Amino acid sequence: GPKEVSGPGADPTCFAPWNAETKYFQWDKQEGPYRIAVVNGYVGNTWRIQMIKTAKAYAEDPAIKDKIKEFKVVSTGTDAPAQLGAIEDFINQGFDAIVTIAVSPEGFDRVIRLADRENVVIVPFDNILDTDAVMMVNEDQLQMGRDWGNFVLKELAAKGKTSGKILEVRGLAGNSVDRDRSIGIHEVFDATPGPWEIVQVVGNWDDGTAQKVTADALAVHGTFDGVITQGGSTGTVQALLDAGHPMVPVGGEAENGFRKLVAKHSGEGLVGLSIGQSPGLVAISMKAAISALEGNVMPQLISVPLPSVDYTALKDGTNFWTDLPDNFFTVNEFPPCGVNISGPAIMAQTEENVQ
Amino acid sequence: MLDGKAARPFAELSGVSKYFSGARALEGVDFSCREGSIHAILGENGAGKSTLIKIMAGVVQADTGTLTVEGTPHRFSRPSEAAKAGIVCVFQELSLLPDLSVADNISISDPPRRFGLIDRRAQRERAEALLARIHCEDVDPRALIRDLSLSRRQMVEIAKALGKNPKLLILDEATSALTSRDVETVYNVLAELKAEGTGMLFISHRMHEVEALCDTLSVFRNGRHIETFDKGARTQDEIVKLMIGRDIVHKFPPKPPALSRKPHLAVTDLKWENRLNGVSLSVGKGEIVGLGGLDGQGQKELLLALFGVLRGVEGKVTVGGEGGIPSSPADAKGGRSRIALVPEDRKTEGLMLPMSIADNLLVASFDKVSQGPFIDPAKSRQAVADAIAQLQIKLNKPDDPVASLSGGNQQKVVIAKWLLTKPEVMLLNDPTRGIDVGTKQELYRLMRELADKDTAILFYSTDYAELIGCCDRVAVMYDGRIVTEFSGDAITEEALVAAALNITRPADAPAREAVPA
Amino acid sequence: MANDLTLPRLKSDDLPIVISAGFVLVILALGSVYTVATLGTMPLLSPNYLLTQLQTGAFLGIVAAGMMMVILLGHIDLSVPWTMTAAAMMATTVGGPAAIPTGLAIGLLVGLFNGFGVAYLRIPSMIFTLGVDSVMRGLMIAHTGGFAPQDSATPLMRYLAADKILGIPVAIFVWAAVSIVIAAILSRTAFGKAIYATGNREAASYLSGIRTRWVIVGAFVISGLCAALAGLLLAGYSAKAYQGMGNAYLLPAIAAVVIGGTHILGGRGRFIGTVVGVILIVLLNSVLSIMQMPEAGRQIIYGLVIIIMLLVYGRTAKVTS
Amino acid sequence: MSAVTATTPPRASALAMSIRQNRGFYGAILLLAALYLVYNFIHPRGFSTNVFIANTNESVALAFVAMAQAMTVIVGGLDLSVGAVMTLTSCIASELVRGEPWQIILGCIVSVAAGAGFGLVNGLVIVYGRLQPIIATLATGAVAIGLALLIRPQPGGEVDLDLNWAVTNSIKDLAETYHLFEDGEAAWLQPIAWVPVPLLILVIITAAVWIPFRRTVTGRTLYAIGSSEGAAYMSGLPINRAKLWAFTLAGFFAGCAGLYLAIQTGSGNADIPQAGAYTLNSIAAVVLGGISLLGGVGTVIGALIGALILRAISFYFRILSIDPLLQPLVEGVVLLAAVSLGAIRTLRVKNRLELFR
Ligand SMILES: Nc1ncnc2c1ncn2[C@@H]1O[C@H](COP(=O)(O)OP(=O)(O)OP(=O)(O)O)[C@@H](O)[C@H]1O
Ligand SMILES: Nc1ncnc2c1ncn2[C@@H]1O[C@H](COP(=O)(O)OP(=O)(O)OP(=O)(O)O)[C@@H](O)[C@H]1O
Ligand SMILES: O[C@@H]1[C@@H](O)[C@H](O)OC[C@H]1O
Ligand SMILES: [Mg+2]
Ligand SMILES: [Mg+2]
Repeated sequence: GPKEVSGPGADPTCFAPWNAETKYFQWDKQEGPYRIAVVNGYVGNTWRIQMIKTAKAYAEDPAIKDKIKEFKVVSTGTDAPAQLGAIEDFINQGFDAIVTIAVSPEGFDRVIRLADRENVVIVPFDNILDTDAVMMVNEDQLQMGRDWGNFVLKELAAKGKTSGKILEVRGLAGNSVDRDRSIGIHEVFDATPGPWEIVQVVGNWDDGTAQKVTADALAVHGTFDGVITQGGSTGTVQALLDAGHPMVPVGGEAENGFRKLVAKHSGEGLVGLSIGQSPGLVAISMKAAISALEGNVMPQLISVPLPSVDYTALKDGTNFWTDLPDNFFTVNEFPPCGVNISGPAIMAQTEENVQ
Repeated sequence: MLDGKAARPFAELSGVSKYFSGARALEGVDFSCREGSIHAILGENGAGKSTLIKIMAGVVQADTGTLTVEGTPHRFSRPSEAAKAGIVCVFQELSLLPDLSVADNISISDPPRRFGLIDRRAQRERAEALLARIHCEDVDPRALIRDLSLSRRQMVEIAKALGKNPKLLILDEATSALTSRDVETVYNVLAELKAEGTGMLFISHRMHEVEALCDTLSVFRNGRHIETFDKGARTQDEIVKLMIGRDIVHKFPPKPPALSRKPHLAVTDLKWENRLNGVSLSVGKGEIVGLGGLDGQGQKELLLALFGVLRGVEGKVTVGGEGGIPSSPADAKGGRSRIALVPEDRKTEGLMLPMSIADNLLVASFDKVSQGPFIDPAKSRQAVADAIAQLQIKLNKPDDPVASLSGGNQQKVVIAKWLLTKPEVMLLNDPTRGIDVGTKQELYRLMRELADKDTAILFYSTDYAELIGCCDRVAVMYDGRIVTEFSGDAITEEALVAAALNITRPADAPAREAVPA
Repeated sequence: MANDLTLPRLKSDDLPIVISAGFVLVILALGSVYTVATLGTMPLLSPNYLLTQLQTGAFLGIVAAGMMMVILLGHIDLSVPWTMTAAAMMATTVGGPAAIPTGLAIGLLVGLFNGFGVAYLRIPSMIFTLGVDSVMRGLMIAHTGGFAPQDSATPLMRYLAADKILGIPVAIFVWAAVSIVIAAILSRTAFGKAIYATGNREAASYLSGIRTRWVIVGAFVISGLCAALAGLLLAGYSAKAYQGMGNAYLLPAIAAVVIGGTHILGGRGRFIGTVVGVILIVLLNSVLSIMQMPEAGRQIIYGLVIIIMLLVYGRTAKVTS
Repeated sequence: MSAVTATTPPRASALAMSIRQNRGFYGAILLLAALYLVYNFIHPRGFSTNVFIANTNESVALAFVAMAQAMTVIVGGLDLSVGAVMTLTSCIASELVRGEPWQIILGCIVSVAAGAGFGLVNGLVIVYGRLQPIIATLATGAVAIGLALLIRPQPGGEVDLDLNWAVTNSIKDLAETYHLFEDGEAAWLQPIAWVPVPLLILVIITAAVWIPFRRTVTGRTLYAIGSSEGAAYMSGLPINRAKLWAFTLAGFFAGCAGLYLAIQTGSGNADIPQAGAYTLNSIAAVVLGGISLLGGVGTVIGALIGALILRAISFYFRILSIDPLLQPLVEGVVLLAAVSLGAIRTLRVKNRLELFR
């Protein structure tokens, strides 16, 4: 396993530590080129598809291509034993690093123990683990919630509103990402005099559900002063438009469709902040794994900055694309890390042609 | 030897009534039976016979009245309680479990056990012994019931009942599917049991079986016990009159004079698997041709092949000189050939039991009562009414589920369904099984009427009397072939039996070999 | 059993419909009591709210209509989720006037394939359609991954799903049209009768000269077409097609059919029951959502409601012979 | 041969008979053997204890859920709640299986008992409510998930880590963890020291529960009911008792799955999609294992084999280079092909009436 060492770590602009308390890991240097596997869980949504394509494209990136001897991607579905089994299988096969989106924040003790025994680097990202025993990569979900809350408060204050009713469209129940984002939102509103009433509905991070529950909420509650929605943002906004709801500030995720709608209607008052989880996290995780295998000092928890864009900064062809599908995720690249695979590039062509 | 007459009744019912949601099944029945005797229960369909024995066997409970067994009053709430008191029943509907082995089935309710777990070897040995007793050594105790023929299954059922050491054994139409050889065996076993002192209740619609076997006869009609008498005390005609409450003049409708007819249905060298080994046969318009022979000699397969059910049939089939082997029942029924089949098992193959009588009647001819894509309500009502009238089906409302009819009337629905398609060829697979004399006669009359209207009828029956009484010609099958044909007065029981056993007969009979094509 | 004999047959089939319709009123009443207490208004009884519910109910209603045909045969169609998704995704990929025909063609193909597997290969529908669902999912993942397909709904799809005529959502008219067609098929045509007959006993139907295999294929085709249509509408409503859009429709569709009185083993059921079942489920869900019932409570209530409804009228006959 | 004198046909050997009557089951064993052997051949570290342990670990929960499903399919039903009951018990276990050894043992017992209890409730609803199992369990499954979410709104829990390690490794590791048998070095233990504990658990539970149960009257009644419920009733078999047992045992097996899952992942997670996936996979496993969905045919062991086959199929993605975005398609096609294998016989049926059985 890795030794706990003191910082700073390698390439801090790319591998930024989460905060000041973050510890640092160092593995024994291993000879490249390496064998790397990505073990995904669920695969039935665009985000995951984009993530897989990004991973494949990045493995072909000249910056790391020579460092990789063998690269495999599997999706195990939403099944913890299958995912653990796949990780263990790759350990048994002698892979050097395993990048994974955990289907559950717990339960990896055994594979971590095995990986440490075999000196395999495991890098969870996106849905990460509730442990500090492995190196992980993520965006700060709590902060995401706070940013949305602050944005909506700021926009409402600008219109002279200091109290009112907010619609919160939540994600998949029982998920830590959903939980953290919601906590962040409530933290901000609780700290502001108000009074603010927050109506919660569950949109499951899916456009159809988000749209339906938003439509229902509008039918029952009439109007809201602001809306904050996790994934499924396009559906949420679509419901507002279909119901002829007055244009209000909206905090949402980074789907192209959401940005298209905000860009189109911001003049009428649909001012929006778009922050999203980037499928490009996979590339950063792969890069971190290689860096660890090369013996560099690495932060235990790597923070990828939130890719925020508000309505004032939306630019067609740069951070959203009118002529492209709604579903893909606009934020994909992360230049400080040399991850330059953009959303449209990855979704519009095969991985080999991205470079 | 027990002296049956002197012994006190083994079981006695007095004042028993049973209503099914208002409909009378039994009313004020006094009835008793003794050990060491075979007692027949006779009656039309729906007379209450099955209900009576179901009460004795603990399957249904009487509304009023008492049941006394060996002097003690009883009220059985399930079959196992009755079995404990010595009453065991072979029901009209088989109660075997198709996916379980013969041995499992025979010991199903009380298997031999070791350490609380079923002892499979003991169970197998037990099955072997019981099967040997009814001369069914050919049945492997490990075989699954679903792999056995209907008659073998019925024998297993009897073995199973014997295994319970009954003091009173009830057979409710338990011989209806047996081959004549097995019937013989069963008779012998019953006689042995009688000698050992077992009492038996025997329900059958086959008069000759009753005649041959029973000591005492009881007649039921409309849920009432009419009369009990010793064998020989009444003539057959008297018995029939008691059963149906009127005289029967002719059992079978008169046959028309024999004519030579042009073959309408012509079958040449029909082969299928190893069950049909080159059947050649013809049926003329207006002719009733019987299919005889021991059970399982390919008769059923022949009918199924002609109706398009079997795959990979070779040979030639023409109807009115045209067409080939039908590829499906839909094909057989439609187009030029217009074939109809009354299948073997009306409950699973003939009817959709929960559906209405009307829908069941129309199911083969919805196209005939439709206007464009839509069913014409007036036309279909008319068709249903005609069918009910023509066959005199006894029912409450045509919208009632067909399951609410008695067996005989259910069978009429199956036949009526096909008459609505105006068939030219009618295939009948043992259509009178489990049907009472009165209804049987109606069916015989109906067959003749159809023939008179130029329908070609091919009629398989396990009952020799029927073949003799109804058919213009009889073709006897043996091992997938037609070995002999008889016509006119040559159709006699002796001839049929001999041919069925494929015994070369003395030259006196005017039998002729089947004409090979 | 006793009911079958005393009450006329129609009545026993009507019972589920009457009771579930009654329960719909109970839900509306309870929901309104809640909203009066908390919001001081009764949005549940406003025409606007009810029309919104029926509009989204239309998608479920259409899926359930197709599902009912299959359930009447004693089969089931588990391929509905990804049939919906595939139809929607292929329609938006093609776009333009060909979008809707393309989507329906997908439904037709899936239906034919399901029917082939179930009727000709005689693989239990429970497992064959499950396999088809995962194949469709695989195809859509490959499709999205390889071709970057367009996902915006065409204006016609938008119109059918999201527009209104005289204040009434067009989707409701589409649902009504589908309902009339299916109800007519079931009660007025030989094909409909053949579905009931085959569902009751396939052997007897086959021996009555019904081409039962075609009947089965036909029912699966209708189910496939209905799922495809629902997928197209859902895409129109959301303005786009997306992965997994059909996942939320499978179990509610089955539940709606069964709550409406159709026997899960086939052979019995009336179409109007399915309509009432759909309304019940849609209202129940949205009342729970108004109450901001947490997911745990929703699941429990949802399950209990189905059980209670079935205990009231869905009980099978006692086995006696 | 004359038709009158019946001659006893030569009897088939016991094995031949068994094979003829259980084609699906033996076919499944062959398929599994082939799949697993080939996988090990091409695996860089195939035929090793490590690979074997990983593979069995991965299969236990699904195998138990498939066994649960088998119980209800044999009686001619279908249990759409097995995945949910597994989830519920894993959430319960994640709360209880920790602390002192006696607490851990009690926690295990309570978890499995909760599964069995839920199964019993299913049975009561189905038997006394006279509901169709498939639809009743669709509903109770929702209730189970709801309860799981109540117990564990967020994933988590602190299941004993030693137990996690001991139960997911070889017998030797188990002995070492708990300082048994000279820390696993005892000479007599060596021949079986390599055996994966998960496999041992499966074998022991199957042998201790299913094999004797099948030999009881109640156990046989399950088959009787699945074969023909009416005939079972007429034969005076304890139908209600048998159904209650079937669903209770289904709950028990689902409980075992949940408990193992909780120990294996050290936590509980009220994951709705996961519950659904397990239920659907359990049906596929049952079919692959030669159990007829019509009831009356097949064994719980077949279901276990079926589950292993399903798992073995997915092993291949880790050693073959298949485009990751094509993997779901390949998986779907293989599943469809596997369950369609039995159809070949259908095409050979010569009497079409046999198709309707
Ligand atoms: N389960 C039942 N439900 C309703 N009515 C019944 C039931 N069983 C019997 N009956 C009624 O009882 C009457 C007697 O039926 P039963 O079966 O005893 O006649 P049966 O003499 O055995 O006739 P068959 O010769 O056809 O077997 C029938 O006419 C029927 O109306
Ligand atoms: N669901 C039902 N509704 C009304 N009556 C019924 C029902 N089920 C059975 N019966 C009655 O039970 C009687 C006997 O039914 P059963 O099933 O024994 O007939 P069967 O055995 O086919 O007749 P048969 O002995 O003539 O062959 C029928 O006459 C019928 O009236
Ligand atoms: O992080 C989430 C990712 O895991 C999911 O698949 O898609 C939506 C994202 O917000
Ligand atoms: Mg009777
Ligand atoms: Mg009867």
